[in-house]
Amino acid sequence: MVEISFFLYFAVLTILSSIMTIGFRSPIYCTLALLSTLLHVAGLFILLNAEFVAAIQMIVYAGAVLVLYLFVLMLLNLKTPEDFLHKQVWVALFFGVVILIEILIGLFKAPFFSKPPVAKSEELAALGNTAEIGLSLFNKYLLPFEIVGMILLGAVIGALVLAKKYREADA
Amino acid sequence: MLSTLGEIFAKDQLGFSVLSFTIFIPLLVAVLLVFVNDEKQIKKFGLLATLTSFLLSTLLLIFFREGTPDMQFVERLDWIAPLGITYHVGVDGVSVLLVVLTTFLSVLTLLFSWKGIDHYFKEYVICLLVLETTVIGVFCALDLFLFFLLWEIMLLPMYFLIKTWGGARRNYASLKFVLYTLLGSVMMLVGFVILYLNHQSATGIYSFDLLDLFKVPLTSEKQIWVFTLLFFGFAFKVPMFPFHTWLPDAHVEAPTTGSVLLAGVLLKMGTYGFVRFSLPLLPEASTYFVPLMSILGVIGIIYGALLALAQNDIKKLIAYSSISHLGFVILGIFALNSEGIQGGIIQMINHGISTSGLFFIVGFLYNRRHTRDIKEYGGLAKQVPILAGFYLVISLSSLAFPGTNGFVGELLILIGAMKSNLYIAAPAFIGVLLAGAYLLWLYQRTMMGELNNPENKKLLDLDRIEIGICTALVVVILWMGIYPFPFLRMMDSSVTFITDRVAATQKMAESPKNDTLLIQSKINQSP
Amino acid sequence: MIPLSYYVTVSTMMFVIGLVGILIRKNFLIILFSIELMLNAANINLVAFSHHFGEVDGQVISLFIITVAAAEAAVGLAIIIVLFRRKATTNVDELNLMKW
Amino acid sequence: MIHWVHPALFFFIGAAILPFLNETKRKLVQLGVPLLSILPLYYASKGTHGVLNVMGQELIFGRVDNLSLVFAFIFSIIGFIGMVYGFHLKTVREHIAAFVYAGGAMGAVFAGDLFSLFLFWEIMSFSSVFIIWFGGYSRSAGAGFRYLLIHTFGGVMLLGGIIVHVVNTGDASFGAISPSGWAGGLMLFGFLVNAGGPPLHAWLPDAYPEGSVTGTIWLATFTTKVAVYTLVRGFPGAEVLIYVGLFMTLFGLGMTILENDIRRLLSYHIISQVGYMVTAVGIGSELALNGAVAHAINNILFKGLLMMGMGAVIYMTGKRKATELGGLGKVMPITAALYMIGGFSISGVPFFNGFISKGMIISSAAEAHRPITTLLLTLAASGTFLSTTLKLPFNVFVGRDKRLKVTDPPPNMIIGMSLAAIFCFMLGVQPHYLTDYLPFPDVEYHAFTMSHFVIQFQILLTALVVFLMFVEKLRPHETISLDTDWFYRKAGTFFMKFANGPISIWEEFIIVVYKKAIIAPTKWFIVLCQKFDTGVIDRIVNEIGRGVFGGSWFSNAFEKYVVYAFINVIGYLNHIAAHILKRLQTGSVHNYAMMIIIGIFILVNLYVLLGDQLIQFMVAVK
Amino acid sequence: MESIESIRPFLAVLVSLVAAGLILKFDHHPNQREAISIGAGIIKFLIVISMAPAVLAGATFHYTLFTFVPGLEIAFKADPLGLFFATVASFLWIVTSCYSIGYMRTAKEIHQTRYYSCFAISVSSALAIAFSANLLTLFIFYEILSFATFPLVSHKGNQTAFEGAKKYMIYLFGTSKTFFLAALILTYNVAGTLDFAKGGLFNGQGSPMMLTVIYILFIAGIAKAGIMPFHAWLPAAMVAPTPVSALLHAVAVVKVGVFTVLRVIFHVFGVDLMASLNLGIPTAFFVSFTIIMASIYALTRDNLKARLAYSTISQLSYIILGAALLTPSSMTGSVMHIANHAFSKITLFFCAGSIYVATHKIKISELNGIGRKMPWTMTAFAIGTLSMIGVPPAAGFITKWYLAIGSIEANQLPILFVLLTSTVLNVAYFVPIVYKAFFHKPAELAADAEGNYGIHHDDIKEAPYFVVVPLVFTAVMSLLIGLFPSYFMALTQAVIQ
Repeated sequence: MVEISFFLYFAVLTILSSIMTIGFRSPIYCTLALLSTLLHVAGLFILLNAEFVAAIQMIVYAGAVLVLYLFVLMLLNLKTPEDFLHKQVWVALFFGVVILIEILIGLFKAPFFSKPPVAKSEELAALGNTAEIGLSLFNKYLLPFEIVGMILLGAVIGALVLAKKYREADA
Repeated sequence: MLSTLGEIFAKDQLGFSVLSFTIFIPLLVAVLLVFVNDEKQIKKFGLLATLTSFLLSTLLLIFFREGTPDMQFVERLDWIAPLGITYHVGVDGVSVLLVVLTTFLSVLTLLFSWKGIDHYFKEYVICLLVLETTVIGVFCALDLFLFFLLWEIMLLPMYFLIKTWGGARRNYASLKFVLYTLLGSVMMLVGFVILYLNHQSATGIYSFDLLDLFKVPLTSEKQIWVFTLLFFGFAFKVPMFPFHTWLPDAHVEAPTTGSVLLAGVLLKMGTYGFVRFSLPLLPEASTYFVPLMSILGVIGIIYGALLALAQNDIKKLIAYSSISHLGFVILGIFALNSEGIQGGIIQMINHGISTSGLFFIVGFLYNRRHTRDIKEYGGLAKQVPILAGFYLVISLSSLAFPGTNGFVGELLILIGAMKSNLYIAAPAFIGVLLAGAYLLWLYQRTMMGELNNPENKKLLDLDRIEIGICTALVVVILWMGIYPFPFLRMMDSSVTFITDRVAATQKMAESPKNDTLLIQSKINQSP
Repeated sequence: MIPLSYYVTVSTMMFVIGLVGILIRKNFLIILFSIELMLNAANINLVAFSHHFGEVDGQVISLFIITVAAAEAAVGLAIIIVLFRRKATTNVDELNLMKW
Repeated sequence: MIHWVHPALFFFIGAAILPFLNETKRKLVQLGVPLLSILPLYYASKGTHGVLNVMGQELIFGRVDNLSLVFAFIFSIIGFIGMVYGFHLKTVREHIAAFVYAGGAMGAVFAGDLFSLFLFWEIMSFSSVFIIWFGGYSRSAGAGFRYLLIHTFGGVMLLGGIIVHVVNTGDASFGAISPSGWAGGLMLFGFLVNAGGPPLHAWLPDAYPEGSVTGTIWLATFTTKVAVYTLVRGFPGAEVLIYVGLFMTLFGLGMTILENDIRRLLSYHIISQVGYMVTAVGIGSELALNGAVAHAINNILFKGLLMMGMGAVIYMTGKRKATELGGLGKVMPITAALYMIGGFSISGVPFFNGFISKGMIISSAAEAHRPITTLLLTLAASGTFLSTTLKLPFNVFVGRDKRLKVTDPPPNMIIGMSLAAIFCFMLGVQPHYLTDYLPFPDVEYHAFTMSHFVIQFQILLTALVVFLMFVEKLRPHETISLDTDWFYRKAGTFFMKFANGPISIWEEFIIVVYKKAIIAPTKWFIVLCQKFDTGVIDRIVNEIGRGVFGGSWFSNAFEKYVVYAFINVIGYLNHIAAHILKRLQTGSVHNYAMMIIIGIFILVNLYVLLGDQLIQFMVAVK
Repeated sequence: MESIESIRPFLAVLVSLVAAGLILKFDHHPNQREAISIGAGIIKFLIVISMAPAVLAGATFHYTLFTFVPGLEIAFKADPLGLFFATVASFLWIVTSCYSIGYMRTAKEIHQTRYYSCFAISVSSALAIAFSANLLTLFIFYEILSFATFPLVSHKGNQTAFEGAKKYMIYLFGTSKTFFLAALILTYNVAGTLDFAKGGLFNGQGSPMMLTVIYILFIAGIAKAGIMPFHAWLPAAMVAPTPVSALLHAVAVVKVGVFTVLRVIFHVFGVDLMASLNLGIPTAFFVSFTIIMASIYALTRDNLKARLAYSTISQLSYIILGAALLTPSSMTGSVMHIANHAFSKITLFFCAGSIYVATHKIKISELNGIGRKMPWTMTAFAIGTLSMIGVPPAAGFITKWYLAIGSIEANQLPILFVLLTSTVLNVAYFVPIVYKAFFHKPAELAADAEGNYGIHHDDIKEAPYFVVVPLVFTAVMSLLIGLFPSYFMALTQAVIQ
């Protein structure tokens, strides 16, 4: 019951803060709402015995990425526009709702829906084990791991190149 | 390809493909002429081509084997093999004379064209040569597809002849001519295709070959359908009443050579079609349609003759007389006995000779006076005695005067028709009578009496070439009129073959256990 | 035990919100946020299934996603900065160079 | 000795040589031929001579017996007399015709079969007509033509009868023929026409007066007498002839009393006299036949005499009507005297030949017990006396003197008349010269009986008394005596009208029929055909052509408004779509994203909805 | 019956054809031209007559030229009937040639070469018809004859001549092309042959109805025989120069007509068939009508040649009448009349021509007194007249005699009366000419329609010798035939047997 209460709390707030993320006019607020979302998602991860992921979520997302966003936001010094919503908002909302409903209908029909987890409890207990993740990461997913590393490197370099301020003559 | 060419050379009874040469030499020369521009050269080449063709065709006469209904000088070559279309040519007693007639008249028309054509001379000669090729081809073709193809191609040069060198209403006339013939030939094609498919369903082989088609029987109902379809094709061409109205227009507007070839050979294609295809391929239907065809023939005879009497334009008069004469041919052919058919074929030749002759005469007059109105003439015999003399002989031939070729044909036709059906044939005699009336009346109005019109007093008599043309015609007229037996002997066995085929089905129809009972009962019901 | 479907439902809703967010907002940053939302929705799914099947793979992949998201954020922000430098706006609608 | 030379030959030869001779020789021949022709008659032996085989037929030219001989003799004699009478004439042709005529008569008399009879019969007809034409009067030609027509008619009737007879009996010999049936009937008719029998007798008074003065002698002699001969030969005792003969006798007589033209009067008289003979033939007894022959011979003589007398009058005066004549007795006494001899002869005054022959006929009638016939014949005799012997000479020779400056005719005429008169008288007093040669010489007839004398005188006196009583009444009048010739003249006129009218119309009709009934309708029909051809057939064709072009308009419109419209609409839609798409190409990422999403949405939905079919389709395609 | 293969019949035909060619060649040499004409006539006659002994002995000459169409030949045969006609025609050609010389030269006619050549062709055709061995040959030459005579009829070249010639053509071609040809074809279809044969060529084939139709078609088709109502061409054709009228319309053309009819009756149908079909007597009555009507109409014609023409129409029907009566005598008369009428009528036409040449008079009413100026001509005319009337011993009598006998043999008394009536009518229309010529006073000269005065009566002279001699000769011949008919009679007997 506690578990479900926590779940409800995290789930509801995740959704709400998600809506706020896209709903606030000011980008700052949006950023903060996003932060909220990420944190609550981390809460969900914990409920799912994924402590390591939750930790990473908080550290990387909330700590690093979001700060980066905030920095940029600050840097840019954006004004809050009057019409922050796009013209196609109603179309998008309509399709959003339709798609949501469709997906949900699909989910309800799905075979795994409302079935108990197939995993045993000891396996579940082992899920949060970082060592397990590490083993898996460096054995089974070594190559993706390296690739991700390369991606990060590329992203860093790319960001640098992009963000570098060229002189007028170079541009 | 080379091997098949070799086949052609081997097949012929003469040792070389005389028919193909006859057919294609004019065409080749026509192609060659495209590159020649000197008028004299054109004349020389054209004459050479037609003469060569004519001489080759006389070889046909010389080496023709009498006493057999088989096709002779046969050349056969696969053409579009998957569809069973072949290049298959050959002549028998029915067609050999028509081939020679065509080549003969071509020579004469070319000679006639020596003068009087003032524009596009080269194109004119090319048209003539192409026309010759197609017409000879039509008479030789033993493949239905080839026949149809040449039949259609023939329209082109004729169309241009009328359209380019024709008279005042040439547009109307040429269009009418082409539309009429096309309409008919479309139906004819359908008929051919039915035959073709029937052959396929019976034997599993696609073939347009006439000789193959002979071997495949056709049910009575199909025969009637096919006959009807072919009928339109041929009847429009003949032309039979009431499909004749293109003829006077085309004749009147066509240049002389066009008229000559139109009357001389093109019209024969229709009647030839009846003899070649309708009768042997569709004997039951032919029997079934005899009353209708005979009556149409008789109507054509009388109607054409009456209309000829009414005309003031010489060419139109002769055009209508053609309708009358071809009515005789139809009457003879559909007597379905050997006299009638022989007479019909002879009459085709006769009409080719005599009506062409008349058109030549009109052409001579037209070249001199540039009018064809009868009222403009009169008393010419005093001024142009040679022309008048030839004109007289040709007129006599046309009105079937004994001793000229016309008589032989008409006699045989009437014998055959009377033998076949007395009451239908009887009115044809009125046509015989009227033929005399309109031709002699025409002669009287143009040649006899007082030379009143001062313009006519300047007329020149025939020159050497014109005399040559007329002499050639008159020689043929008299030869065929006095001693027609060799010609008749040539076609005898072919005609017997046809009549036998028809008679065989008639006998079958008489025997009760047959699906032709239906036809028989229909015949009985028909009035 | 909370059924898998609950997580999936949450993830779906979050995904759709992210989707809608992309479509309705003009601000480039918010669009990036929406993408983050969608990535997170995916993460939730992955982790939920990982939990459901008792396998650790889902978590590993979610880690990758987080990493990639970071990289994406970095590049995206770089682009935003460049853009802003050029156009002095983050409004996506003004980036209509693809219009023909 | 030659048994037989046909006397006609002399005449024919004479006729043939006559034109080539000069006048003297010609006259010699003229007189010589008749005389010569008597010779063979003398030497002729009775029997059949001159048989000729032509075309398988036996032609008998010389059947010599009493009957033929006696006629031949008299023909020769009168021929001679006639030649003498006409001696003065310079014309040749008339004599040629006369000779041929006489030869024909001779031939007919000797003809032993019907063919040769017919042959000479026709020769007579065709030669005699020339004599009439030579008369030279204005009416001669027409009269001769009518004469010829009637004779041809009679001739063909005869021919018809002969043919029927020959075919029926197979026998062509000329003997007694039954008068009943077609053969006899036709032949009898043919003979009677020549004899001047009613109703076709009118040729006689029509033609004879128109002949020349000399020619009339021949005319009066031959035709009728040959007819009598043939009747005697062919139809002795034919009952019908009695009635015909009586009618002729009385009718002729009646007409003589009315007639003004002197020769016409005499012509009627011939009819009357021939009537006697015909009656006699009809009675048919031997005596009667003898009488007929005798009377024929006498008649030739006295009628010739009368004709010569009147001919002399006409010849001299140029007038031929009794009203124009009169008192000629003073200036032409010889003529008058000779005429009177003829007159006495004809009326049967005793001692003239008429007395004998008439007596024979009348007594034969009496012997045959035909009282009415006898009576009528007797009456006729008185009538004859009245008209011919009293009335005519009275009016011509006595009567009112017209003071004509004439004299007697030339001597040759006088001689001719005299010869005839001598014969008349001689035969009157010595009848056996005649009777011995009659066909039945054995028959006894005594003319000179008392009763005969008395009766004859009574008759004559009665006639004389009547004449004296009615002499004024019997003065000649300008009369137009109607006779049956009126009928046939009218009939001729009518016939010509008919020929010119209906027949011509018919002929024109035939010619016109070709124009009107064949050519004209044909022309009309031709025009109709022409109209039909150009107006109907060609028009149909042209209308079809026009219809085709109309159809082309239709298809054009279809093309334009339907096919093109369809394509255009698609084009427009395309255009619109393109427009929309263009509008969609905002360049705005949002929009693109939106579209991508919608597209994915649609695709997914499609996949969900149609997924199975699509999979199947793909499989099938493979 | 013996049959001799000989080219002689064909030669006889050929001679005048060759002559026609030669005449054309000697266009500008009148003397040679006419000499050829006469010479050919003589040769022709000799050829014809050379066949006579054999034919009289019962043989026939055959000559097959070639096969025309299968089953039909162009063949010639000299049998008694043909020889009879051939003799008459070829003999009279000689006479007419002589006459033509006189006539054409005196009358100064145009186109004499054409005239002589067409004449030769016509005679050739007539001979060919006489010697035809089958109907086809006969028909061919029948038509050629019609055509060859056309230039002769229209010789004068004026409107009247053309009108006449047109009528001539319309009638002759019209009937022959429709009826005759039809009859010929029907005959062929029924009998399968066209060869003349004694006793007919039908051999029992054909229904009576069909045969009757064929017969009627024949009679209607042979317009040359001048049977009413197909006679109107004959008077119209009298516009021709007189020698043409004489030979062609007294001998060749019209005789060809009756000859053809005789052929039809004797050798196509045969006497027995005719009798069994009962065709003879109706025909006889039919032509009797023609005889009477034509005679009556002749009475009304003032044009001499027209009167002769109608007389011809009437006389031609005699011939057909005789044949139609089908008795031996009548047939004898019929055949004989071909010769009799030919000689007599040609005399009359010659006389008409002679009068025209001498006086340019064509009307009977103008002939008054002409006999005194032209005694030879008019005497010959009188003799011809006598023969026409049938006065013995002239030739015409033989005919009349046999015909009359025949009519009785056939038990047809009405026919006899027709003959007799016709004789009277003959007299009625011929004799006035004679007596006018001899006995009427010449009329006062009056201007004709064109304002020309004719030749004054006193200036009239006898026609030239070339004209007079032939006509006297034919006149004498017509008498001689009457007296010595043995040659013709023998042939006739051979025909009849």
